Amino acid sequence: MQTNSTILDVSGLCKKYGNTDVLRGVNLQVREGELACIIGPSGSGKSTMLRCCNLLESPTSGNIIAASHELMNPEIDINRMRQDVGMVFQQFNLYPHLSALNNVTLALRKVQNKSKDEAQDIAMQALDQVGLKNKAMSKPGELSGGQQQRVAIARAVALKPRIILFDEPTSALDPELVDDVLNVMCDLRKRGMTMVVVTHEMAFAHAAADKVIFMDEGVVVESGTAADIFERPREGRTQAFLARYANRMRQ
Amino acid sequence: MQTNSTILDVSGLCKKYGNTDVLRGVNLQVREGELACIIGPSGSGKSTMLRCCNLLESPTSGNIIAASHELMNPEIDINRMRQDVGMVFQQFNLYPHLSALNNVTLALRKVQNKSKDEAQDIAMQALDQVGLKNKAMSKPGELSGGQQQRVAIARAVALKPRIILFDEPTSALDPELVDDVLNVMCDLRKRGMTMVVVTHEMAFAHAAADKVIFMDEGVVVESGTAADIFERPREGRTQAFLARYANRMRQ
Amino acid sequence: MDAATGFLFTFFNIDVARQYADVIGKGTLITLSAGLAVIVTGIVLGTLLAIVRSLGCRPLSLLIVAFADIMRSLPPLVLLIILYFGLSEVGVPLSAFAVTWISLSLVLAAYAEESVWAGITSLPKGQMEAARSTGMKWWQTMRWVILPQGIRRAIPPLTNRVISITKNTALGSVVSLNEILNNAQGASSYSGNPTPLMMAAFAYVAIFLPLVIFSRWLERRWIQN
Amino acid sequence: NDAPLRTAVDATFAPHAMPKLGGGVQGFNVDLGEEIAKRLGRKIVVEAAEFSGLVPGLNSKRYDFLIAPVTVTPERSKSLLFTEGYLDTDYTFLGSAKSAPIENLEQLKGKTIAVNKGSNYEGWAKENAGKYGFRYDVYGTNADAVQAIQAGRADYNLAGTTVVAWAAKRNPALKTSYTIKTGLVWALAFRKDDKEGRTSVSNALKCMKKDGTVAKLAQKWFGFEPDATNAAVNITPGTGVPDMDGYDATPVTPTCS
Amino acid sequence: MENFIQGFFNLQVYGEVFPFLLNGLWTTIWLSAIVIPIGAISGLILAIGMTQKNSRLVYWLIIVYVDFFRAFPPLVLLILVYFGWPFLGIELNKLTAVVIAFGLNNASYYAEVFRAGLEGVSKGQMEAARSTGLNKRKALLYVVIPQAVRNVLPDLIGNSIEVVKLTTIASVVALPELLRAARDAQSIVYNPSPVMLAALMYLALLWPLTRWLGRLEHKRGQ
Ligand SMILES: Nc1ncnc2c1ncn2[C@@H]1O[C@H](COP(=O)(O)OP(=O)(O)OP(=O)(O)O)[C@@H](O)[C@H]1O
Ligand SMILES: Nc1ncnc2c1ncn2[C@@H]1O[C@H](COP(=O)(O)OP(=O)(O)OP(=O)(O)O)[C@@H](O)[C@H]1O
Ligand SMILES: NC(=O)CC[C@H](N)C(=O)O
Ligand SMILES: [Mg+2]
Ligand SMILES: [Mg+2]
Repeated sequence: MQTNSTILDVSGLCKKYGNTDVLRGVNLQVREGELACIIGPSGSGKSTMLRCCNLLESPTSGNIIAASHELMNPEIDINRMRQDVGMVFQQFNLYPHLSALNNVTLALRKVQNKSKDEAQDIAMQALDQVGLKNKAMSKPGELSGGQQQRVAIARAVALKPRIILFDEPTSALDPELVDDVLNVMCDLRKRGMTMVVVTHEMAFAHAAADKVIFMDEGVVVESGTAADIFERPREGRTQAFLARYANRMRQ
Repeated sequence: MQTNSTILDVSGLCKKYGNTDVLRGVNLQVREGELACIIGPSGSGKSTMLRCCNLLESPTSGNIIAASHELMNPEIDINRMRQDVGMVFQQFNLYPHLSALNNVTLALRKVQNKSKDEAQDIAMQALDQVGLKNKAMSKPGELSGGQQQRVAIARAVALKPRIILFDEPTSALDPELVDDVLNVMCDLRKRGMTMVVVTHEMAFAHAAADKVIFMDEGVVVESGTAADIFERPREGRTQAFLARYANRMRQ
Repeated sequence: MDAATGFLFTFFNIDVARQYADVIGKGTLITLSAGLAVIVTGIVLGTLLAIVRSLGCRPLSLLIVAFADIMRSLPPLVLLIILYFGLSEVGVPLSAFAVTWISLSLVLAAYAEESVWAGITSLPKGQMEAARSTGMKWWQTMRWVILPQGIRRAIPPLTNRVISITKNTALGSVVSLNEILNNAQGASSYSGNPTPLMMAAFAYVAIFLPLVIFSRWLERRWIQN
Repeated sequence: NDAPLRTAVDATFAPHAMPKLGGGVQGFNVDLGEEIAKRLGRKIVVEAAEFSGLVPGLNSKRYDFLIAPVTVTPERSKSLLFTEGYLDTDYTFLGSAKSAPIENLEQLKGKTIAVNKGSNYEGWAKENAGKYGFRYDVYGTNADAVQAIQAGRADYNLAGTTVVAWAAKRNPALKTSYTIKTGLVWALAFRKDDKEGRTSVSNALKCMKKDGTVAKLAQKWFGFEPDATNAAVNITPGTGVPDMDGYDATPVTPTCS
Repeated sequence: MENFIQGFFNLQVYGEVFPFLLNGLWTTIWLSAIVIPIGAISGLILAIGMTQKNSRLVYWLIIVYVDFFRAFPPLVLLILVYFGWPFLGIELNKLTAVVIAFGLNNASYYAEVFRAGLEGVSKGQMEAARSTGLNKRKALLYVVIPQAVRNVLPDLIGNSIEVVKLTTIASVVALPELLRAARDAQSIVYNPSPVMLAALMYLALLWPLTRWLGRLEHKRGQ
């Protein structure tokens, strides 16, 4: 895998809200096919960083190249770029007025201008991948949280993006439902999808990530393989964070 | 304590909703100063029984004497009786538009026709008893669940009832907040208040109750001291219920 | 006369304005008092009806629902005309002011009843039970516990209605109520100049804009709480 | 000029102008308007509106002139231009058939009078209310003012004699009462600056008087033959209503085809 | 009483004027069918301008617009548009004048309704839609607006009922809607029964809607 090319390249990324620096020079690379997990304390800027990567937030300065799009180029076609950079949210954000199927087909039809039949075929495939073919006609309100999040993943996957960003995809779920979603993500990875996942599920990061990135106070403090970060963290802050986490788990 | 007189005497209490028999001849006595806990599976009629004791539900037949009021006497002055028989609810049911203090003073002023000053003195005492003197001016929305329930207890206590009925007072609380409320209840008991508590907190019932009543399918199956019921249950149903409970705790 | 002077001469004619200022002023007072009377009566009556409805007596409730439905389905102008001519045919010739006041109050009452009733029914049952369990009587509970919360919930949906119904005092002009519009129309046809209508427009904005702004403030305050 | 003449009536002023149940308006003034238009070789559109909206409508050029029966008064002459009168108009009281008719204005004391908003009857009521001690209410339409009597809200309606007679004839519960001789006439109203329009219509009107058309219309709608002094027959030497503002005394000889 | 029945429930008069009033009812219906969509769509546009806070200036302009027209009686507005605009060189026929006055007035009310609806749609919905590449217009159209409409459906219906009732004021410019027809008929027969008959027609038209609305509101309250 080392030979794969870099698909997400963030360098010197800064973001201010008014006078507060939320991101203060973030650098990170993700290679094609990698599952990268971003961990770090609350408020460290993980979500902000991730949202900058598909321009849901606009960076104050720095550079981002995502799936070959230069995000800081003022002439970028944002909607074109977002076809290649998918996103899955903590709160699922499914469209409550549409069936699972139509949640997935909407962008296929209205952005990619696919025919109804073609869009439905693609959508059914994507729903099948997340194990929810049989719920295609259900409205989000009729699905469990875990099922909703899987539909949200299918919605992102169906557009055939080159990379998908996940912002705490399991934090809003009841504990019993977390595994279903993580399994789907592992599955995706096996099929070669590049993913960047902000998460508090350390066990998942440890077991599944190719790369783990630890952020604190708006910068990347340390990054490396899962084994590097979880078993031999070099930085004091990383060690402290992981210790606190382990402690909490034990209680 | 054996010598104290009976303050709540329920005999042959039946309650139907339409064609379903919810209570099918309930008998139980509570003596002055006792803390009686009622336990039993969901749907066994515990709440219904309790609510009959201050006529929030009207019994179909049977007899109830509570704090010397004959509840089945058609000429009973219900509002007079309710002064003597207080109630605390699972959902607290505080008045959200009034401060904690006014939640407590309302009945003092409007039912007992006390002057504003007198009502406030009594209410402050009651709030002090539950450890919330400093929250007197807060609205319920600004209080935690445990604090709200303690205000609700103060509201009942302030009217100086001869007995207070509690319907699962801690079931709606986050685990960390349960103890505060149970402590307040233990405290009340030390001051000699008679209390009947429907609860699923077996540890509390075991430790604090003078008398434990096990109900199932609309009848009292067995009652006795906490030690009797928890350590030497005689009836099969009681044993089964407690076994299931112990089991669940272990998980 | 070029267009601009023509416009000024026609719509903002100082002489005409001066001549009819006091007529418009009197009309403004009538509009104000009718509006206030409608707001107070309508809301009080609507609240009372909601209370009666929560007694749970079926025939009474049905009557109230029928009342509310009819009042909400009839255009106020139609109601006004029918009450104005109808009441006097049955021997109760109320003044134009009284008829305007009553009919708009009835309409507002219908809406207020629905809103307050919705506010009351949206309260958890436990509120009534808790209050009753402290020995308060039904009406005491209603007065001190249920209504204060029910009305609070009724206010945001009601503000728009209060404004639009109160503005309907202008319809009183049809039944000879000497409110702003009636006086202005009379004056403008009498003088052959629409300046009085413009004065009326200003008077209406002066009366109702504060009401609109107040309602916005009220809504925001209520939502925050 | 192909554009139709645009004009309006208050269609609650039977028999001068009133709605047809099938739609549209009819009446003395409608016929009058159509006849004038025919003589000017134009089409005419007669719109129905509230009386109090007519003068504003005229001023805003929505209407070319008012075919509604506008009574010429000194106040109105200051802001409008009138043709000569086409009918005399006196004011008559309309009352309930059950009550005794009044014989003089002093009997109005303590009574309530209903009048049409913006009309000269409102003007009369306003001026005389104090003097004779009556109250008056103004209504958007004359029909409402008449309804007010039937509903017992007013004792009398004050309106033009022809109108009152019509109402009393159509409705047995009503009857005509005292008539105030005014010496006033009904005429067509133009904008103050529209001298040209007034001249041409005045000319047509003179011709219609001359050949008896106006008198025939009066016969048709009111059922009486106007005498020679009535404005329906009597041709004014100049243009407009004598002794009123805007009267152009230059003698005219009508040119009729 | 006899008088009252003769005056308001005169069956003979009812029969005589029924077809005439039916015409008026029809006018009321198609007039509503024109002014309701116009008001609703302009209201929606205003509401979008208010909630998608791109520019504070636009936001405040809309607020001023909405509050002004909520404060301004529609009857007075109609009279001004009908009789006043010709002086500005804009001459309108009755229908256009009514449609414009109603549009100005209704848009402000619909705007308030839609604003509440749009504010009730979580920000995440827009973000999710944008993140799949939908542009802002499409995201509003396919994702946000349908939910906003759903959120406030009862208010939309309620407001539309108000608009139908408001069409009665078109009678002052003699647009022959139902009330105008009834009043004309009244002036022919010298009897107020036609107005009563019109009231019954309004009830027949609007009562089912009011009932339905009551149901919807009740459901929402739960
Ligand atoms: N719109 C905003 N305006 C101002 N400050 C913001 C805004 N969004 C985020 N912040 C601030 O930026 C900082 C980083 O927020 P961010 O959501 O990126 O953290 P995070 O690492 O995702 O935390 P968590 O684990 O709690 O989700 C926080 O201090 C937050 O308060
Ligand atoms: N208003 C009602 N109408 C019909 N049935 C009712 C009503 N209230 C309670 N019941 C039924 O009566 C039975 C006893 O209910 P009750 O609430 O007293 O049980 P409980 O022992 O308090 O249960 P839990 O522990 O779940 O609170 C239940 O089967 C319930 O469904
Ligand atoms: N309604 C009418 O058309 C009456 C007009 C009345 N003759 C006037 O000139 O004031
Ligand atoms: Mg975050
Ligand atoms: Mg229970």
